[in-house]
Amino acid sequence: MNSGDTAWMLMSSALVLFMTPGLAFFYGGMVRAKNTLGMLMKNYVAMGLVTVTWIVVGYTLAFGTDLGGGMLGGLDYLGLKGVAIDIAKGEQAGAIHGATVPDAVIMVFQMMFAIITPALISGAIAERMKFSAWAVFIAIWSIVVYAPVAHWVWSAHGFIFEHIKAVDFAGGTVVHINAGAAALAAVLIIGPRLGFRQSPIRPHSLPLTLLGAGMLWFGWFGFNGGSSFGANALAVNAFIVTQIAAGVAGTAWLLMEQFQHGKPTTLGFASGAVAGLVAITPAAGFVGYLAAVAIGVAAGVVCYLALQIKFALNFDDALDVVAVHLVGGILGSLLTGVFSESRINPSVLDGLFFGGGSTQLIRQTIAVVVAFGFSFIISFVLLKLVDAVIGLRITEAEERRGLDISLHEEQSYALTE
Amino acid sequence: MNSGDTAWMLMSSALVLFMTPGLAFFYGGMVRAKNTLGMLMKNYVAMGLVTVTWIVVGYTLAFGTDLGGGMLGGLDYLGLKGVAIDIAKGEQAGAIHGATVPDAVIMVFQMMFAIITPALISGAIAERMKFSAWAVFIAIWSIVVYAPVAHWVWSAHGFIFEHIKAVDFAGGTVVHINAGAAALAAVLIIGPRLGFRQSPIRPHSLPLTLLGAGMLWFGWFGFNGGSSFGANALAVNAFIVTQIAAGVAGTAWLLMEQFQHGKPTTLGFASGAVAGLVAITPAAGFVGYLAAVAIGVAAGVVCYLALQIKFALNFDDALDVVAVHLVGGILGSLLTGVFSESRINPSVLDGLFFGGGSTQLIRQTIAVVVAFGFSFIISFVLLKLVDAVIGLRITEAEERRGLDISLHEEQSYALTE
Amino acid sequence: MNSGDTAWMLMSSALVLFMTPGLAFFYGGMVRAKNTLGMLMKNYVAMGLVTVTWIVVGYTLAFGTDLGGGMLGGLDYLGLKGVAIDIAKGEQAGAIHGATVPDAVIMVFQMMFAIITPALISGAIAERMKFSAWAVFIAIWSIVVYAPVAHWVWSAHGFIFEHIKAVDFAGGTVVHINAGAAALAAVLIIGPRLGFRQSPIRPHSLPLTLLGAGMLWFGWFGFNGGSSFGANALAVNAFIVTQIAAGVAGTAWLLMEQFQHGKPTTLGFASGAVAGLVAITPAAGFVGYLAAVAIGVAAGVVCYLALQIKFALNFDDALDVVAVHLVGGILGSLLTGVFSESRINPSVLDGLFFGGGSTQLIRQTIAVVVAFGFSFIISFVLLKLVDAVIGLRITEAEERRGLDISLHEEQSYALTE
Amino acid sequence: MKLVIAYINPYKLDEVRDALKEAGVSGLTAANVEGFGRQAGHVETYRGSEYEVDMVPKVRIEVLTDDTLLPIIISTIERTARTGAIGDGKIAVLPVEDVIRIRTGERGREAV
Amino acid sequence: MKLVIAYINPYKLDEVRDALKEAGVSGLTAANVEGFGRQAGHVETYRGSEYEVDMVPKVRIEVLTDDTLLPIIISTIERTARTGAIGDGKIAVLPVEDVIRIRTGERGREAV
Amino acid sequence: MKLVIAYINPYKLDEVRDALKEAGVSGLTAANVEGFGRQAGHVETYRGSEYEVDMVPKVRIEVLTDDTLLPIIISTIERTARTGAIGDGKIAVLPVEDVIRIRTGERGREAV
Ligand SMILES: Nc1ncnc2c1ncn2[C@@H]1O[C@H](COP(=O)(O)OP(=O)(O)O)[C@@H](O)[C@H]1O
Ligand SMILES: Nc1ncnc2c1ncn2[C@@H]1O[C@H](COP(=O)(O)OP(=O)(O)O)[C@@H](O)[C@H]1O
Ligand SMILES: Nc1ncnc2c1ncn2[C@@H]1O[C@H](COP(=O)(O)OP(=O)(O)O)[C@@H](O)[C@H]1O
Repeated sequence: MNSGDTAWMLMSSALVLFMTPGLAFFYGGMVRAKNTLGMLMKNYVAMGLVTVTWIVVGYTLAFGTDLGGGMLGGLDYLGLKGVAIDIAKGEQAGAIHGATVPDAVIMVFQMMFAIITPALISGAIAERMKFSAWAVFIAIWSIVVYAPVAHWVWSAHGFIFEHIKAVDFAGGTVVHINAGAAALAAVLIIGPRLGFRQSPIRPHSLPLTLLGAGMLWFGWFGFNGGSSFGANALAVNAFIVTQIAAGVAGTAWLLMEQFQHGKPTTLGFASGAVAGLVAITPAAGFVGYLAAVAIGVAAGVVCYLALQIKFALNFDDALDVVAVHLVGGILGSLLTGVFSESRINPSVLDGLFFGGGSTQLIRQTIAVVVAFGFSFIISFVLLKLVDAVIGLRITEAEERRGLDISLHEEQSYALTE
Repeated sequence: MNSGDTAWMLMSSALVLFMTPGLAFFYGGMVRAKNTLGMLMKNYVAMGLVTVTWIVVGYTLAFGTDLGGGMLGGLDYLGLKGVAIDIAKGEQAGAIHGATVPDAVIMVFQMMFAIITPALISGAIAERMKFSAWAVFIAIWSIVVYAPVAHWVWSAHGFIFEHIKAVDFAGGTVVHINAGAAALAAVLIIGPRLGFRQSPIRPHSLPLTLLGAGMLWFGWFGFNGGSSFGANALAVNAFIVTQIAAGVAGTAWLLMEQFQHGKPTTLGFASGAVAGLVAITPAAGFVGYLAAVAIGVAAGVVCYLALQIKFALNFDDALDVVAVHLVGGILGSLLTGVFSESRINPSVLDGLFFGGGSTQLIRQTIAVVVAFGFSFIISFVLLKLVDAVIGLRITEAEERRGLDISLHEEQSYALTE
Repeated sequence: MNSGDTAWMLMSSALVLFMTPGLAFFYGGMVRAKNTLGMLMKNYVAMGLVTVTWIVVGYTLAFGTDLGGGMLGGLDYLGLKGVAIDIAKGEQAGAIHGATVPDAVIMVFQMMFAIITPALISGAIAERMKFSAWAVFIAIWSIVVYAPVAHWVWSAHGFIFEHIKAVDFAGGTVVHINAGAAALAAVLIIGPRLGFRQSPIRPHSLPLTLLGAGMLWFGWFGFNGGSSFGANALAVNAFIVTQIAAGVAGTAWLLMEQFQHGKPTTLGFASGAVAGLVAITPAAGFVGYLAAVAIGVAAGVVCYLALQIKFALNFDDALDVVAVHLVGGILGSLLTGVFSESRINPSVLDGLFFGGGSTQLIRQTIAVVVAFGFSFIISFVLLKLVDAVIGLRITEAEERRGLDISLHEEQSYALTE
Repeated sequence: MKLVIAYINPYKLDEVRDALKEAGVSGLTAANVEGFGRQAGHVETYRGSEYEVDMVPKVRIEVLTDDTLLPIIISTIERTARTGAIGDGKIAVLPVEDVIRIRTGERGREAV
Repeated sequence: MKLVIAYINPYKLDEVRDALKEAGVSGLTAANVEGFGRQAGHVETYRGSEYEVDMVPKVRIEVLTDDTLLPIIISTIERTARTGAIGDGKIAVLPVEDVIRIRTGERGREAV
Repeated sequence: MKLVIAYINPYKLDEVRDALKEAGVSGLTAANVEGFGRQAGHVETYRGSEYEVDMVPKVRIEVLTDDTLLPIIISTIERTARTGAIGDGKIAVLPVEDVIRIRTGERGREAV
């Protein structure tokens, strides 16, 4: 066990946990004031529920000994059995990808990913979903959708990892495509907000959104930088390309706005930066600095254009989870196959751009399709079930009054006393 | 000196410092708008005053060579004499509990604890205490209450540590019971706010409270994780049980609300999570994952029920410092004696639940009683003195107008310009 | 390569990045509500633009092989050529000041400094500057002003470092004097806000300012602590004196307010703390704990008094960049020559106070003058050019309506829906 | 001349304003207010303490008008603000003695 | 019919509203306003610059009523809002020509 | 007695208030409102979606006065609030039947 690596993994775990409040504020600022707490709550509660599902079964389904075929982990770590630190016996380390840190720290690092992934979906169903239905949905989703996909992609014998040989450094498929596909399913089922496309629905506090973006950016260094499982050269690379992609994508988005509307916006910069962070996520341990520039530009431009999808298809993806996370995740996963360099990470082929041909790109494409298809279908079915049993949507009167009072009997702001 | 351990201790120290602004916002969101800055200030100023008292005498009283009987540290580190880094002589390390990091980093890590502990008390006297009285109170309190208790519990020859042999990993007694007992004394002396139990006193900005809760949760990884003094297996254990207890307690509190009122609240989730963090604090380096689940459930349920105390006894503990920190701290300290495992930390006996009998539980109980009694009595006397000399309470007119304008000549929000 | 040092440098880099959002909120809370987003944006965009300029030419101009005379770095790292992590060849480390961490992590750590430095200037021109002009200005400034000064002071062959032998641990000259001098130039050119000294211009949200101050304080541990390039004893020293100076200066500022106006303010505490952080920045790796107390007191008192400059000279330095960063930076740089101790850092002479005579103080003075003069002159010329080509200032109607709507077509708050 | 005051549901403001504009009204002023009436308020719960909030957010519209437009203004507001549920609000008509346009100094009907 | 406007101290709103309700008033509308009058404002200080703030936060209540209830409304407000300190505020009575309940179209006394 | 209502630009409030004070007005009440009129609003853009915002922030002033001071109040507001640009706002004068000072119970002219 290496104390420097362990220090970095502890810190990275804390940083990734901090992203969930960050996401809550990023989203929370974008809804109307009457729905602020409803939005924050849908994120915060993931820090409660998924902590529980992860320690009970999520972790073992994702990282337990493969049951065969690379489809699912076994129950050896059920209730975190065998993951505990046992000083007397010496710390266990190396079980997961031979890392030099205790297995337990990887368990908790991965827990933070399992928490934020379902939270990402909440942006799509903002301002209209029941809290009870949401709680049930994400608890089950974290087990039946998240854990399997994490196993496929990140477990040593997961079929995407071992057989398809697609790579995903920090969660392009596992986190972003996965959540984005579920968001798409959710939007299709739950339908648009009252007044969608009729009356303006404005962000109630962009400072909160900017704050959330800052927290996300900060936390993302742990998200990507920690995915190397140590304070090593790969972590440094991941850290740097994360910064580059975020900065470049934010700038690119601003330029798109400048060209299309003549005014750059703060929401635009924040959105672009997040899009860049999403797109670099799968690539961070495989691509170099200039590739990060390219990925940043692509993320800023493509995700910006993808905003139009919801108007074209007329569905109300309230806070653009599809445009940013699904599209950004797909983009990043594919561009990993274009810009990967074995020089940076021997575990990957050189990408299309570096003379490695299209092999890695094809692998990436397969992984994208598999992850999207699985997540979309299972999420769709699960949401239909929850809808049938509990009902996904609040009443019209509740929606008018706002989630804060209707669902939580609280008011977000009382500034006049 | 180990660089990995040092990296983690530096980071942990920064994280614990970050908790004081976190606490400021957690509390600040719960008061009325006109008292926001007054609330924030009572926390922020601790980062100024206690820094000074700690370097001058606090540290040496707590961690200086024991004067005999384990009651107080000597003056060997007065004004941080002898704590300085001396490159030429080589860094000093190991003086405190044989840690592998420079003594100086432990000094600053402990400083952050000394800062946040009096800040915790501010929630109890919210919306009605003079700033001058507060400043004088916490400066003295950090010396005459905090430093001795820290010595008893955490110094190698402190009597609770050495003789009673009670354990407190990261501050169940030193921080939470200590602050909670002082809060109780303060509430009894200062009396209720104008309008307490007559007119509604609502939180003015729950988003700020949620933000603060997120910052606290994040920082607590340093609080508990750093209390192992290195990036070691114990840190990993402390980190994980911290996350588990917070998540579980937040969820448990929500369920209590659901059962009692039919509506889960965001303030409830945040409160529950903080209660869980409090309760796991003394236990973090001694208990395993499933014990953390149990402690989380207990914290969520018991602290929720403890809210009723203030209505039963009719005292105005404005932001529930007693219910969360005193009750949560006692709960965690006692449950440490129930769930401790020598397998996890050889320096502790197995607890009641693990076949070790009630020895450790009895020790814990004694420590709880001693810490509570000492803090309550000395705080009470000190507050009475401050009241006599300066006066604790603002005038009725000042209270009506709000602390921001009355005490600080500032306004928290001017949103219409 | 040392993993503990690398962990700390990664973390420090993340912390310094987090300071830019922190600064955005520190400033953003102080402007009127209608200019909030305009203020946030001027900071956030630095995270985009300067990321780009730094990787393209900034880094190589600052840290490339000296072109001769210690004036500028060569183009060896153009586009980050040669900085990449190359696993096969082994990580490169030690190129910069013989550090034990990969060169690339120092590159990104320094990038974060290059980002926040121009952002600091934004406080001076608050509430009236065009966004386009700002974007162009900071992009160019980061190349023609920041990079050279960084080279002079921090590159092994920079002329201030090598020939003048002035020291600057974490950016007294490079960051604070540099930005402060540019701020002064900017204020003189752009002129006062409409209504300056006629009608009250109040902070719209001091809670945001306090939040920003908390984020800055937290991040500053990376800023100063990371400037030792490892988790070593020097980092510990820098960390501790940072905390001391911030706490003491905040307290000192409060006392000044108490004496002058009878009321301590939250804005005062935050301002004082930031002033203390600024002043300790150049000194952090050279001075001891008690010197940090002295520097903190000096910063709190002198920067407080320096607020009067703008009224005396009748220029509208909106958020007091000159009083806090220029004056604080000069103060800290000079006091480094007073309180430096070779015992703490062998690379520096003992200062005036420790019997080393005035040699170091004279060196520091020269560096201050050179950095101030260069930055002021080049910034002045650059701003004049930008003014001629784009125009620095928005129209009167735009200023009245506010930057948010005028420049970004956004509204910061919509709290009534 | 008259001053028409109407208390309406906030989410009806856009609709009412657009309809009034179409009906020939050249200006109006709106403010966020809290209304108390037959419409039930709501309960808020903070750490187990329940608070009854009797006041409901409403928007208060004010239209200065000459007498000829009055009937159409009233009927327009009635039509667009009505949902049929309790809380739709009220309209009041007050006499006005004079109106002045600040910019031009015009008075009376011209000023509206 | 009449429109009663009252400017009162914010912390008196609940008491006044409850008393009016008891007195038979079926509805009212309140808004946050800032008042200028005999009552002193306060000073704010930001980084050493002092600002005099002359305006004091008040609540403005509006009650539409038929004439019979008018005296009791006035006396109720007087009684409950009075503290005896400067700044207790004022009550004004304005004539109203018509009142309409939007939900039902009722007019006049029925509508109040 | 009269009630003078004026809608003015927010940044004119201080000037108008000071001038009224000088003219002998002993009190007034102000509120933040949104105005719709000839003055153009603005466009907001969020993630590429444009919203036309027709309402412009204004301040609404209310002055209770006896009839003698009325002309000077009107002319003072006209003078200080006028910039000559569209959006300067309007003044309306309404009849008032009674005014009561809550603190003392004074009525009519004394109460203003
Ligand atoms: N007498 C009154 N005076 C002033 N405002 C009133 C009065 N009665 C009702 N209102 C306003 O009208 C709103 C709607 O009234 P309410 O009685 O709830 O419903 P409805 O008008 O449909 O019967 C209230 O919220 C309040 O703002
Ligand atoms: N002439 C007036 N017109 C409109 N509002 C007024 C007038 N005079 C006072 N007010 C309102 O009444 C409030 C209290 O008035 P003030 O003169 O301070 O105290 P008091 O009414 O007790 O003498 C003011 O804050 C203001 O809102
Ligand atoms: N008929 C009206 N009734 C009520 N308020 C009005 C009316 N017309 C205008 N206003 C108010 O006056 C403000 C200025 O009006 P506007 O037509 O824009 O400019 P101007 O008065 O200079 O012609 C508006 O924003 C609105 O608040």
